[in-house]
Amino acid sequence: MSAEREPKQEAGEETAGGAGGPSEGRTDATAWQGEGIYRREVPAKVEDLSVAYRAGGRDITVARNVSFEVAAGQTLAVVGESGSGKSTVAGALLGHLRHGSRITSGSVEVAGRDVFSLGNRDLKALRARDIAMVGQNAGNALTPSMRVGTQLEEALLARPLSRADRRAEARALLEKVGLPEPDRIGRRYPHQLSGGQQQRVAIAMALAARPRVLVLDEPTTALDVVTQARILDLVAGLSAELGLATVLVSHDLGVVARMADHVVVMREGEVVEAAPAEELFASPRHPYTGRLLASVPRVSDAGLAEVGEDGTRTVRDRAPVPEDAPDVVSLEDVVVQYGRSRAVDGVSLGLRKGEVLALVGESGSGKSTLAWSMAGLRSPASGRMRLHGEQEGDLSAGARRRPMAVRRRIQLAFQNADTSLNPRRIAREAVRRPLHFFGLASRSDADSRAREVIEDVALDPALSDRLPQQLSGGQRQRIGIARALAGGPDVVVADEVTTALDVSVQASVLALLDDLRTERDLAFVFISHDLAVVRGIADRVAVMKDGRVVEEGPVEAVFTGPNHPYTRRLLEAVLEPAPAGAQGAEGPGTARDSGTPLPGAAQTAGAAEATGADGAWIDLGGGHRIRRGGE
Amino acid sequence: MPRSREGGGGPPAVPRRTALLGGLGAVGAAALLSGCSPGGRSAAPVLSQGAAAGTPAAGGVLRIARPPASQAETLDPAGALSAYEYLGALYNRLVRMDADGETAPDLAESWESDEQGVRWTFRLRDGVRFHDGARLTSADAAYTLRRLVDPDLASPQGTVLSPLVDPGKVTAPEPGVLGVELKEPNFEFPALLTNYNCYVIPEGSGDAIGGTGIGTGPFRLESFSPGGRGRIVAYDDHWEGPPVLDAIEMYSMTDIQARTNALLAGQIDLISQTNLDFATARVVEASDRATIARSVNAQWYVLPMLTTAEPFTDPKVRKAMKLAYDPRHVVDVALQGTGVPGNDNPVPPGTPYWTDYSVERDPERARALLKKAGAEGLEVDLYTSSYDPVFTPMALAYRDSAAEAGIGVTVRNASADSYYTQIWMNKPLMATYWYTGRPADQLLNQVFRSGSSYNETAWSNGDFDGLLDQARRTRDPDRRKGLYQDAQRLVVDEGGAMTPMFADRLVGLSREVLNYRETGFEFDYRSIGLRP
Amino acid sequence: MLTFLTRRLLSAAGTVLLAALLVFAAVQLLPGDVATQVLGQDATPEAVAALRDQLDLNRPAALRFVEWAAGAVRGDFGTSLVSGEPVAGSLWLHLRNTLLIAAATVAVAVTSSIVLGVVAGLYRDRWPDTLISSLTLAGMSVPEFVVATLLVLALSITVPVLPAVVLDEASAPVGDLLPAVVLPTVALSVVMTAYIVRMTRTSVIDVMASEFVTTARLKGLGAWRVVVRHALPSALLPTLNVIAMNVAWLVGGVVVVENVFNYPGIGKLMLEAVHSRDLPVLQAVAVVGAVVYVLCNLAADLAAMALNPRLRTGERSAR
Amino acid sequence: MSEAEPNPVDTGGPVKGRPARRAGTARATLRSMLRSKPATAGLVLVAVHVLIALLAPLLTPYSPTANAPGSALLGPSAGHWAGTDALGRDVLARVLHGGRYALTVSFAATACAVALGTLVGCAAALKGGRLDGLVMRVLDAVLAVPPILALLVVVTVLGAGPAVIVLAVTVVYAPQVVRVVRAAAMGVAPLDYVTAARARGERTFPILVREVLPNIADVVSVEFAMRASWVVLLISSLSFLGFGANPPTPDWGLMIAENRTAMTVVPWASLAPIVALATLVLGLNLSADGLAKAWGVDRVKEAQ
Repeated sequence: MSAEREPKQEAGEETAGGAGGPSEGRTDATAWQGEGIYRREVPAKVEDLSVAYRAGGRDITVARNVSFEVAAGQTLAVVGESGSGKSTVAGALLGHLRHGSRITSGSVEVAGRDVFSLGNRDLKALRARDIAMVGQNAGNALTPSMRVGTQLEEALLARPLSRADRRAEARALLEKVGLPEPDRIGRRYPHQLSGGQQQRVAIAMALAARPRVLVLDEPTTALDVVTQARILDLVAGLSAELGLATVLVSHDLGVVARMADHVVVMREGEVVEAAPAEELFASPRHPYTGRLLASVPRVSDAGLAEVGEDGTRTVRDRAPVPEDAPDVVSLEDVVVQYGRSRAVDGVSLGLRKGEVLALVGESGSGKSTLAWSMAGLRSPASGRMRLHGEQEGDLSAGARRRPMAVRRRIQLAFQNADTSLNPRRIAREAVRRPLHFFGLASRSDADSRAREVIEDVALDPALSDRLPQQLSGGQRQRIGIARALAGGPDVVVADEVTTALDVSVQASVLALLDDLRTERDLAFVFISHDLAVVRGIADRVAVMKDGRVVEEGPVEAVFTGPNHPYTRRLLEAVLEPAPAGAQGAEGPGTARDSGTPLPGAAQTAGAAEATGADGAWIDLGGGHRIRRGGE
Repeated sequence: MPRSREGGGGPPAVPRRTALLGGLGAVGAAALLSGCSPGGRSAAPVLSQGAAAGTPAAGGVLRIARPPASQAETLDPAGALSAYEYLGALYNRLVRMDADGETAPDLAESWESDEQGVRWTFRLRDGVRFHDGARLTSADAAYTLRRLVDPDLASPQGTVLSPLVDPGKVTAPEPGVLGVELKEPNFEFPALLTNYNCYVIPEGSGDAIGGTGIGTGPFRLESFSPGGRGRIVAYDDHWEGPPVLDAIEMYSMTDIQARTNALLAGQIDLISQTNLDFATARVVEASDRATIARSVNAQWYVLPMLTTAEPFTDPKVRKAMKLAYDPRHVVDVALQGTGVPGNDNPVPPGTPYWTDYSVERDPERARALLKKAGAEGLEVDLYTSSYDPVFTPMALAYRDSAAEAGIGVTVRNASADSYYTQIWMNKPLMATYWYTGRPADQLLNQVFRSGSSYNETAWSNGDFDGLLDQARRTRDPDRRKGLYQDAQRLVVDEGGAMTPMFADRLVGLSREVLNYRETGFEFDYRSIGLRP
Repeated sequence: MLTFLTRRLLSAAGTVLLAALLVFAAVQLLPGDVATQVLGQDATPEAVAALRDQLDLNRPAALRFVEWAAGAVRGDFGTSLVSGEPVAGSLWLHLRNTLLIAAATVAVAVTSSIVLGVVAGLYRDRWPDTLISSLTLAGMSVPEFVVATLLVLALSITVPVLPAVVLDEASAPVGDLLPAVVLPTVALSVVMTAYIVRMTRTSVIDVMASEFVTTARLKGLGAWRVVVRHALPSALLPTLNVIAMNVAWLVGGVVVVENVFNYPGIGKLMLEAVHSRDLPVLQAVAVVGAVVYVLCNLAADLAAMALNPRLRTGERSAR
Repeated sequence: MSEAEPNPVDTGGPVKGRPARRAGTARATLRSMLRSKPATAGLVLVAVHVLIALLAPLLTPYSPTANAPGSALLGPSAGHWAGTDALGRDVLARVLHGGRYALTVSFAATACAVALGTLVGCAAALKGGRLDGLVMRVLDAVLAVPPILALLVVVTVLGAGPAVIVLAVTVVYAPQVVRVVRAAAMGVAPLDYVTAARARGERTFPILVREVLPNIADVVSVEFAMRASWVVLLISSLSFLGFGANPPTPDWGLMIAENRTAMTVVPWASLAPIVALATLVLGLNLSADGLAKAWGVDRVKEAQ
């Protein structure tokens, strides 16, 4: 309760005072952009808002006593993990609640009008003129059966334009959001655009009405890092140019740091802290905010960050892999095909005992396919894939054709905690089955063995009687890891295991993996698109693009460069949870350590000369090599 | 005659042909209509006895709903697939049967035979013309008769006539005289010509008659499509004078319910070949558009036991089956009393040769017989179908009754459309019926004589066959009658057919229809008319 | 697009052929020889042999199937065992008549059910929805023969405004059949509407809750525009298959209703053929049913393409 | 990442909000169904029908098959609440006993169709590849044959009897069940827990039984309830056409067919079985809806 009171009062004060805070000046200046007559009016104001829905005969509160306001030209970020109620608040700004939800207290004011007291017609007018929203996934938000140009023109209906003007304006808008050939794009259907293009169209649509308030609900979550960076730049530029009051809803502190002037942190429906961005990132006042910030992995960390209860952050030393550690898996020129296309196109890699090898790349780069192939789910079309150790094994055979001993020594852990466990069976069953299946425990003691394994992943064995949906995402992910461990593997292929988790949970799971690795000398193939995570956990990194490895090397070497141009692009796009101001010389949105200048193409070439090149590869020494040829 | 089956390729022919009609009882009806006395069965038929009579309007068009014989039906009277409703309107016979079951002149004004009953002479009516204008002569009659016994045609009546008629000995000595010399004596010969297969067609028209329908009857054909609709119009030059109606339209409807609905909705005026069940009859009677005409004892119902199939090969079992049930109960249940018990004798009560012979019901004796036959706790399947609405009630009533003798009966429903191809004469026990209105001699010869193609029980009894032969040779009517009655007793005592009842036929017709008169199994086309 | 059509048509033809083969095989498996069935009691060995010969039963089944299929492709379905006439003639007539009912039913049922379904979906859980949903449930719970019987009772017998049965034969001109089409159409529509309404309703509710409809709403568009331009195309997509299956069902499933009304359609033809074991007719009806089924599905696919540009243009880019 | 509905953080507390859909807890399902009035009504209707069928002989003093010529075609009275039919049989007694035939045969037929369809559908989905292609191809062809034709052929050839009806309905409905179940199983097959089992190298059958079946049990159950309502209707249609129960079996379809002409005279003789039939189908429909809702199965989409 106190956690909620405090920020609320703070926000309240701001409202009551009507001024104060670093943003005051800008507010006044841009307020003129409103209607002709100046009114001292806040574009968007949420006051004491509580939203609840009914389920199972009781009210469940999704947002409780939330208050904030946004001034014109400012960006306010609402941050929180899943279940914090942030999206509910975003919807409420447009007078939109999920089916079955209702306001239990407070009000939302946009452009001086109380949104929830408006009649249908007025609400429509408000949405058509004063406020617009961009959702998380433009692929879902655009009507699939209409050309995007038409949808865009529709959004202009509220303005008194002729048909031809509307068309011209739509074209202009598409241009404005940086889409090339607006005429051609306008004639396309949503599915014919890439995710980034879709999001640009959605933004154009939101701007069409020349709103005063723009709500962005996780606008880049569904996008690749590189695209994300571009979209954020676009939005930031447009907001400033048009003097919009922007409300950004996000779980990603990096994005927030990049965009926000002011931040509201929410947890379980309540505001725990509200502060100007710089202040918040520099010195979070609420312990939750502190922990949240500390949990975010950073590319600058040389190892896994550990977060204390109070939000203190210590970087764990990476346990070095012994020089003489033997290879457990070796891949030679592996090709995996889907139909006629090569998802994996000639990959050669080695994995040593106790080593974490990260496979990095955007979606479609072939990293998951490679992992699945190692797990025996898809046989390679050509190449060699072997398991070494006490027993040599051919991994190019499908799981069913591998000898039991080989099968159990390489195991898979999955990305999505929601689907990785059979919802109809209790958690322990997921662990018990492999124990029994691999003949590691008899029917009678499989149960107690399963409990032990579950304890090994730092879970209360009491939880093992629960069904998956009675567990949290992190717990489920731990069970998934326990299942992979049950067979007593040498190698665990972890496919984006932390991607779907909230940052705080992600941190603890990563710590668990690191512990397991050191305790058991396990080797991991760690697949991720998140470079910051990779930096923390991996010993070596392989960057994949279009089915090939374009760069490979020890994690330090890869993160300091020189790099393949593609790797460089990935690195540049990483957003760190530090506000733009604090990032100083590095400039907004980049996370580069200024001490390690980015090598250009020339440097790459130079390095190659230095160490000698072998055909397609430039070897930088220490196992760091870069594929020749740019993107 | 109903029951033909015949030949070559066609499916069931018969069925509908056979058709219809069953009777419903007056007795039970009364109770229903009068609102029913508790448990009582009062009498007093509620259903009207006959159609309204009176002076009809001149002209008019009568619409008849009929079940099609088959999609391959024809207008050839001699064939197995003839579209029966048309025949009586289009053609005439030499001899017909009157309301009392006696032979009466039609195209033949008179006939006589020699002492032995071998040489027969028929004198034809003068001035009769076919629809195409040709004069009727004895050559046409001779052609018709020869054609009937032509094995290639395989006429149902052929099996009755060919043992008697030698095509070479059918002569036309002069245009008005037909001579027939039989292979063996038969004083019942003219009665055998009353069958509907015996309609007279023009000489040499055999191949075309199925489509042209040229006869001497009161109506001539305007259009006809097999299994579809057709229209016949008054033939003004008919020898008896033109009919009352201008035309009759025929519509084919396979489904009994559809025919009834059409009548109730006023779309048609008469349902032909359809014996309405009692409930339906009441609905029809209650409607202000339609009513019911009854035709007394119009058909007899049979549960034939196939004497060549187990368990009915054993006469003791057959006897037990007969002793086990109460015909009265069957009449009550199945006909609501609108009929009379048959006592296993197929000759209709009240007809000239009928004998009042019956064996008292005795379930105990039936039990004893079964025991003797080693068939205690006999279980039999009894097949029925919706072909006729009375079959199933009759079967159920028999089932009730036979239970007292320890006989278990399972009633099985078979498809109506293939009933006469798949079930009749194939299954050991089933429900069926025949039209009355055929002479006793034909009836007994056709249905019970060894080897007859209509012998549905496959019963073969030399004594019985001998009695029939002897009767045919007997000139004295009383002696002849005695022989036929002896034959009936044999059927009752030893035959395979259980004949629980004779039923009135309930015909549904519009209240507008006047003078619907039914004789045997056909009605009077000339005098039927519509209310003015 | 063209190649797509060609591919779909080829696969459809394959399906029909396979269906025909199945029916043919099933018919061969029927207990009892066709010849014996037809001859019944008169099945003397000689007669059976003769008929077998006449029916061509003495040659290998595979050969007969190939010949039959070759004929069927040219519209020659052989000769009816019952009437001795070519099957094709009466088949087309009966099919035409059934299509008459089917077309009317589709027109009535599809329009009304889409309207009702959309209304129910939009007014979810309010009285119009409650009313419509109750009615459709009732429609689904009463067999069509009951509906048909009640209709006859009400509209033909009690108040005789429409014919209770069809007096015409299959070859009657279309104009003569029209009055008789009304009641069967109503009876079939009641049942068919029930299913489509439910489908449409659910689909509308789904789509109305989708992100893009929310987005359209949040754009401040009018309700009508949101429903018609944004929601409906997507909402109708899943309905298409249900409609297609219902239409296909119509052609085979009108048996009961045609029987009640004595309507000379394909259902009645089928029933007669089943009863009389008229195998050539049976087989032809089965093939026609299969063709209609396949065509309906094809039509549904094409309609889906019209409604869903994703299907129309094929996957182009996307990431 | 945006919150769908409140989800717990990593605290170990049970998930709130989300409709619980737990394995083996029929009780939870029942509770959730009972919260909906229509679903409750549906369950009650079906339960009442089952009870009536079980207790029929105790509920009426009349035999459903005894002919009583003396009291045919009576209207409703104290003695015969729903009157009598043309053979004097008590209509109420026949209606009450009629559920036995309808329920047993429908249940058996539905069970066979659903069981067979589930087996084939799962196998096709899991095995994929050529087997799946073949199954779908054949299925498409089978579906293309008008079902009523298949049904009529089977029944005419084999004769009408409960066993034949069950067989015929199985033939007609199993392919449709295959489609639905296959689609559902395809939804489960790529999920990670199935993948995990495959990566262990488990055989198809254990995967089917342990991983897939429990997770499509909801679809299968809804399918069962929905099919059951269709099967009841279909069987009554067959009876109506004369291909169903043998007389004097009390069967609703048969009763309707027998008595429909007499509707104006003894309306209850046909109305009573109509009401019985309609309420059973309605009950099954409502239950299927309730089940679908409780389990979040999209009934209509599944039906495609």
